[in-house]
Amino acid sequence: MSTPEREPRIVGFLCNWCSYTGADLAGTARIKYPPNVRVIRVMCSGRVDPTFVVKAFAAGADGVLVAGCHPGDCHYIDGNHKTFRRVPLLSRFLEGHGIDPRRFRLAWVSASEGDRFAAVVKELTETVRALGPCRVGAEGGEAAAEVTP
Amino acid sequence: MSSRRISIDPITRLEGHGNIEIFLDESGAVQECYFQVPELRGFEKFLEGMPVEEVPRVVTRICGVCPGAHHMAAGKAVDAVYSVTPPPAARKLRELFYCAHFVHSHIAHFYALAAADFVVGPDAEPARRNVLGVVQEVGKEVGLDVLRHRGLAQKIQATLAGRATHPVWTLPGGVSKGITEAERAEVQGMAESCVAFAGRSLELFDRAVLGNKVYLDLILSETYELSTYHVGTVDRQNRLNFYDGEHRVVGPEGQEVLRYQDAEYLEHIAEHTEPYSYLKFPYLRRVGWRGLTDGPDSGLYQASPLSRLNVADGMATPLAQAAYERYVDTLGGKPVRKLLATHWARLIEMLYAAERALELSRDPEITSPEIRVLPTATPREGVGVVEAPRGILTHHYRTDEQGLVTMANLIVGTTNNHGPICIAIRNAARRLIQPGREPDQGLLNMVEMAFRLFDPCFSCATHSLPGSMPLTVTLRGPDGARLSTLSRRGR
Amino acid sequence: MSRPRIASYWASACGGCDVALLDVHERLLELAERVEIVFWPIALDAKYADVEALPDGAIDLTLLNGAIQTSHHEAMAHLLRRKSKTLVACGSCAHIGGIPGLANLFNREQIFQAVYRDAPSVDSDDVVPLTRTETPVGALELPELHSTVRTLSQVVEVDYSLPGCPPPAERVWEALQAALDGALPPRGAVLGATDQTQCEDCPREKRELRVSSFRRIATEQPEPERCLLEQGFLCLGPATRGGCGALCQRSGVGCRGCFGPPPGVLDQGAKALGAVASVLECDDEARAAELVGEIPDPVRSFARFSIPSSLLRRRSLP
Amino acid sequence: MSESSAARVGVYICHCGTNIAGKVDVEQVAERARTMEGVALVKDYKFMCSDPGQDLIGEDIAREKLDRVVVASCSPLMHEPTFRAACERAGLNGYLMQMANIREHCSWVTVDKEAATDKATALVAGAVARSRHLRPLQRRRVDVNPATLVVGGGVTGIQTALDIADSGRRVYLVERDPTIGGHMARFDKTFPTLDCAACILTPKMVRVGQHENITLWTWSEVERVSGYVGSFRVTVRRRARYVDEATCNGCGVCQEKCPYKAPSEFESGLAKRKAIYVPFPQAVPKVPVIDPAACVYFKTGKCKACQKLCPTGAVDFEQQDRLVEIDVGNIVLCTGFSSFDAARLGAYRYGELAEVYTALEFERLCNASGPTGGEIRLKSGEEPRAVGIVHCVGSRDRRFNEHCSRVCCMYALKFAHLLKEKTRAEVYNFYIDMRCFGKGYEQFYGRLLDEDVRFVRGRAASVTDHAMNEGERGRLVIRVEDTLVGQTRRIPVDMVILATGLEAQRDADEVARRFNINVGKDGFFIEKHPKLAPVATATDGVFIAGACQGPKDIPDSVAQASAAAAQVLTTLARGSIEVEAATSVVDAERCSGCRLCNTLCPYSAITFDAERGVSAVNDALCKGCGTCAAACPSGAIEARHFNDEQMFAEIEGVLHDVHA
Repeated sequence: MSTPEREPRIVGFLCNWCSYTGADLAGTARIKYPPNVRVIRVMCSGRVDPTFVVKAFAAGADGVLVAGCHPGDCHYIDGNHKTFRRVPLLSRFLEGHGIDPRRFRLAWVSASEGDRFAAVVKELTETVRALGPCRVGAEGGEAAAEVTP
Repeated sequence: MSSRRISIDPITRLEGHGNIEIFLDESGAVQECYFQVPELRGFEKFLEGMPVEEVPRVVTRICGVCPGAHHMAAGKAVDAVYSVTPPPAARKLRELFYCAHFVHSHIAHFYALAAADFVVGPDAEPARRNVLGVVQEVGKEVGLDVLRHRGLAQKIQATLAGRATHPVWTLPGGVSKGITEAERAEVQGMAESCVAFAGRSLELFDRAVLGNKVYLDLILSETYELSTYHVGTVDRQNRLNFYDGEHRVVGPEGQEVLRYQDAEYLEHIAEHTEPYSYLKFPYLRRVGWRGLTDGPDSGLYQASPLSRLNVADGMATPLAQAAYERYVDTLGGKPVRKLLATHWARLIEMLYAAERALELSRDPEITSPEIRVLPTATPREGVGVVEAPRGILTHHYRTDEQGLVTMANLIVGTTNNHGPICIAIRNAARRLIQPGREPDQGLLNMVEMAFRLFDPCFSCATHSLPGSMPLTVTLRGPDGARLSTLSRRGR
Repeated sequence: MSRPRIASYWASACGGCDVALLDVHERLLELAERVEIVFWPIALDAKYADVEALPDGAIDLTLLNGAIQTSHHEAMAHLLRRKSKTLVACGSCAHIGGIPGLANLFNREQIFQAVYRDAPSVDSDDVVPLTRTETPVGALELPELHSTVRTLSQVVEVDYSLPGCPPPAERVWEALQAALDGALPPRGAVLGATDQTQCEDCPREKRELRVSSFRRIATEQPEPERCLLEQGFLCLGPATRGGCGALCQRSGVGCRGCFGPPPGVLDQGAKALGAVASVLECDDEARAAELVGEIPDPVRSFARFSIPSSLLRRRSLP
Repeated sequence: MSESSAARVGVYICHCGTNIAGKVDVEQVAERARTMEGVALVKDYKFMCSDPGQDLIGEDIAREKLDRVVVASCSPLMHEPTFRAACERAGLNGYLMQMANIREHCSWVTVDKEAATDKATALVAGAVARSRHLRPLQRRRVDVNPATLVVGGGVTGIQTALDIADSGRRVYLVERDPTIGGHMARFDKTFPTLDCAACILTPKMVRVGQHENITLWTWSEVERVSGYVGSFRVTVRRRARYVDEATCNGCGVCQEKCPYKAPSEFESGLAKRKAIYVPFPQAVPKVPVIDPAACVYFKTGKCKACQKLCPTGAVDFEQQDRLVEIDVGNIVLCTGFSSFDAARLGAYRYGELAEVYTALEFERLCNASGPTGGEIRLKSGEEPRAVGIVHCVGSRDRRFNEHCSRVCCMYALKFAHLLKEKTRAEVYNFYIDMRCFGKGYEQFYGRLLDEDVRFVRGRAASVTDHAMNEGERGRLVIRVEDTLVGQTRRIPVDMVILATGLEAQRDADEVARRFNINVGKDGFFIEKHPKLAPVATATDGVFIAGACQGPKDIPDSVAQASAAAAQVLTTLARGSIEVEAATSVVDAERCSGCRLCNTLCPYSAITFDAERGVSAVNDALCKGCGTCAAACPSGAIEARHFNDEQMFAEIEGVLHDVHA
């Protein structure tokens, strides 16, 4: 399923109030950015269970972006504090599974930062493209056939 | 040239977690004999990067039959890594826990495995040659008595450590929990019962084995004889100890050749690898690797109950000492070379373990709340060595200054005996399989007995396999083609 | 009428599960009278061929423990599946991968390097095992080791799981009774465990679950009565199925999750780390990163027993 | 999952005219969608949000027995309510409708057409997969706190506050200056009617000060905002004024007696005010404030003249900032604009040449209550013979602001008129285009032409005092390219007035973030919809009015003020509003009472039931952020409408690779 030449696929978990709105603003402002990110809306970045990120990689994502309100601006007071507590540990967890931590990015994007959202996506896409396709699970060991259920 | 081919069950190997390959020449005489262990799990590797305090609770999974042994060796190694000495109460609790482990481990081996050969008989039909067969033979009461005491010994462990199988109890500088006076009293009661039971077991051995000319001859026959070095652990008075002490090596003639402390094992023990087995061959570095041969010039050594009794000058408890003296006399002095005597030695160890457990359970200090000294030193490197039921057990770890493992090395009970097992099997095969004689089940069982008397636990040995080891014996013709394959259960 | 036929077998395991079966102690004889044990290599002398000879579905209940690490294990799993009416994945290894699953963080070559080359006790001959070795008298073969360990259900269809490392003897006994009395729950159920987590059975006092910093039991001693996680000692109890009665917590140390994830949790490790990090008492982004940095070895701390059954299944190697 | 197996999904792909179809091959997306699991039918349509578009969905739900609907169009923040309503009209629960945002997140931001089509397909796949796991939910209504916060006390804030307060509801009006009135209070006359700004504004200011339903907090700023439409909690910093508002009677003695002076902000620095001061006579509240920077007591610890002489003992040097918390249901931002800093534009030499003025300075210069009492005189005291008014200073200029400030042309005409009225000066307007779009504005322009004001078409290049001939000596010269005659001219004048443009407030970004709304690149707040929702924002319950949304003249600002007030009053009239039904719930069967979630909830909506040993979520308090569900280690908490199953399905969906 993963061929080297295929376009990197990035899953973006965006909080409804800041980052999703910011991404909308990038649209209304017609700011162009790479098409590689597929946005999934959550009400708060605090909803992003590390399982979602792991699931995304397991399902074939080459990169994952979690974006939320700037600390202090959370629509739910401090939901994003839970996010920034989880993310660094999750990064190390992923690294322990052989997933380059540069593939996983946390960004604060406010509702007014459409251009910032575009910039983040551009940057992450380039990073992920440079790292190449992310091989996990079955693809991770050399004995791929062994682990396909 | 032509040689008879016996039909082969192509998948029988599936059942065999260890196999013996016997090659015959044209005449039908044994030409060569190999013993293979076909699995490996690689604890040495996957302990790397782990916080060293977690290791004692992980290495128990090397073997679910003797988790206690690995837990103790690892616990001692981790103490050493943090250069910390557990307080007396913790040290005594650990040894008490460990003696209980010896009691149930030796019960399991003697009754579930050895007794099948001696009580039921080496050439009885396989269907009966098992623990249930033994029960039929000795009666259900004895059977229940056996199972009950195996249970009691485990209950002692559970009372001390919280759990018997896969304990999580040892921590750097001590143990995670102590015991109350009530628990101590309960443990004492159970230990008393175990002492009595061990006595009964020796009586059974007297009646069923020593009292039986056939079996006694079998024990004394040259078929099961081996002349190697022996390694075991002794206390300051050179009496047997399981939990700690100095490690003493005696030569084929019984003379002491060297002693070493835990941390010095690398100076004396080396391991050789053969491409046909996942299991390594330890040998005495000083003497060197001479291949699979015994005698004073070969570095191969045994580490078994037999070895321990050859290495020790005596037992630290009265009843065991008495049994020990009788054992030495009966077998014509030390060193004992009659391999089948290992079963007897094992029962004497069981008695010692029970007595020692009782001794410790009476010590009021074991209820002290002072069960741990918190480490303060920077973690570095440590070796922990104990006597496992199947031989001396060495755990060696190195860590970074955060206490994360950078290197782990394990030389476990059965592995020590790998070389001697191969030789014993080969010798037995050569003696028993003669030209023109059809190898049958009983005969192959006799071959297997040579291997089984070591109570090989390839779960430990390969760090990959369960304690029991179904065995496959394959006979091969001169062209290497398989003539026949006969499978045997393990312990 | 004939007695129900049962079997027990291990794959890549330590034997602890079989020992757990022995640990029913005296009741073992009772069992031996009530059922026909057709296959139990640890204690009885029945051969593979005997199992082969049985008609499909002839075994009423098979307890298979151990993870799947070699082609032998795999073939055995398929055989016993075929021969068994009911197949139970017994113990952590068969259920979620267990300790053998830690091998999924490495591969065969790395393991060989450590065992046969880097181990300080090996001599300088630089020999590693080969799947085929020519000797003067003939060739010897060894099975190949798989680089990726799998759970039983990743290889064959499993009817029930019986978690734990090992499963407590009592739970094994209860499962056997249920099977013999035809009182098993619907297929797919987890036997010998609760639907709640360890905390349900943990006697330790919980006040307010907040973690101000992480502590290592290597150099510190927890208060005996209080929730370990609250004290900053890692405990997977909250993310682990109950059933053992919180044995490790009672023994004074944190749970490491051998009973596997509670129902509905897809990835025990990810869930556990998310939970633990969430309650960090820290509202400064940089500080939070420092604090979680205090947890050594996240993968083996949060997914010690469950790597093969996790979403990622193994470490991907470059 | 039963939901998923049962699902019959209808997929509707919107062209949005060419907004989507111009970049995304909608037919191909439709084609691909047909192959997706559970999809019963796929349609594409020009405008799904149009009535026929919505009817399309309704009819299919009935005819095709659809139980899930996916609309691939614009952002859900725009039309989710629209399509939910459409479904509900057809008897399908609105929460069984899922949108795929293929406009804002796809067609508008992607260059390559094929890539955009693939991305749109993936987004639709995600939406379809998710939709199959959606479950119906019932919306809840929550009471709206009847109080409203109005931020900014310019004419817009004043109008908003009065409109709402007059309806009998409580208003908190927060203004950062010492008085309300804003820019308008500093104007002289207002175009095109030429009625005096003060005369029409001050009565309103006074009403605000006296209104029983208005709590007026000047010299104050909003520090933080939390919560939700209907129940915001706002923390206001009431800066230390050093004068107690309750006891001060506004007699002004302190101001008289204060020995120290500083430039007056109100007079644009053309005059001085005291260290303790009321910005202008009609200020509301008429309570002075002490400027610590100018007050000698704060520097040396001596003086205290004001305190000694205050008849009511209102002066309090010990006063500290106070943080006050208020609960409101709605918020209206009327934070206005700031005028362009002419010094940034070197060519006009503002700040160097004494006779170069900004518009606000000139407003004061010709204001009867201003520093010159309304006399338009040069610094020398003479009457100017010629005055140049330079248009578009800082507006329609790529270097500064691209936008047209909309009011400059008109106030420039006003200035020209006042100059003609009060002096004999020649008046030149240097303009690019005259923009007189409002009611009566063009007429006003015509009137000025009759008053023979000179209009020079061209952007003034520079202002200099470098004379090149006698006629220029001692005067200012404006260089300009007269685009009508097509030549560069030098026009000597005595006074230059810079028609400075309107800019967003310097801290607009920060304010927007605090109130969780959007700002554009130019710094002006962004409305929910430029035409259909001009005073609403992306955040329910937060409205914007006046120049904070973009440059406006007074009539437009006031109109928006009333519009915003009306929006607030509609929710207040109803007393409650529908809020998200997507809250979290604990499955007591699976909760083991680890209590991990208890400390996590920002609204303390989770409590521990010690008897049953389980935690429970209080539906009324839960705002549906889902943090607890993410953290629950036993998987016992479900975040409704964002539950694990739905999330996992969407993750797999969006990773759908058309080329795999």
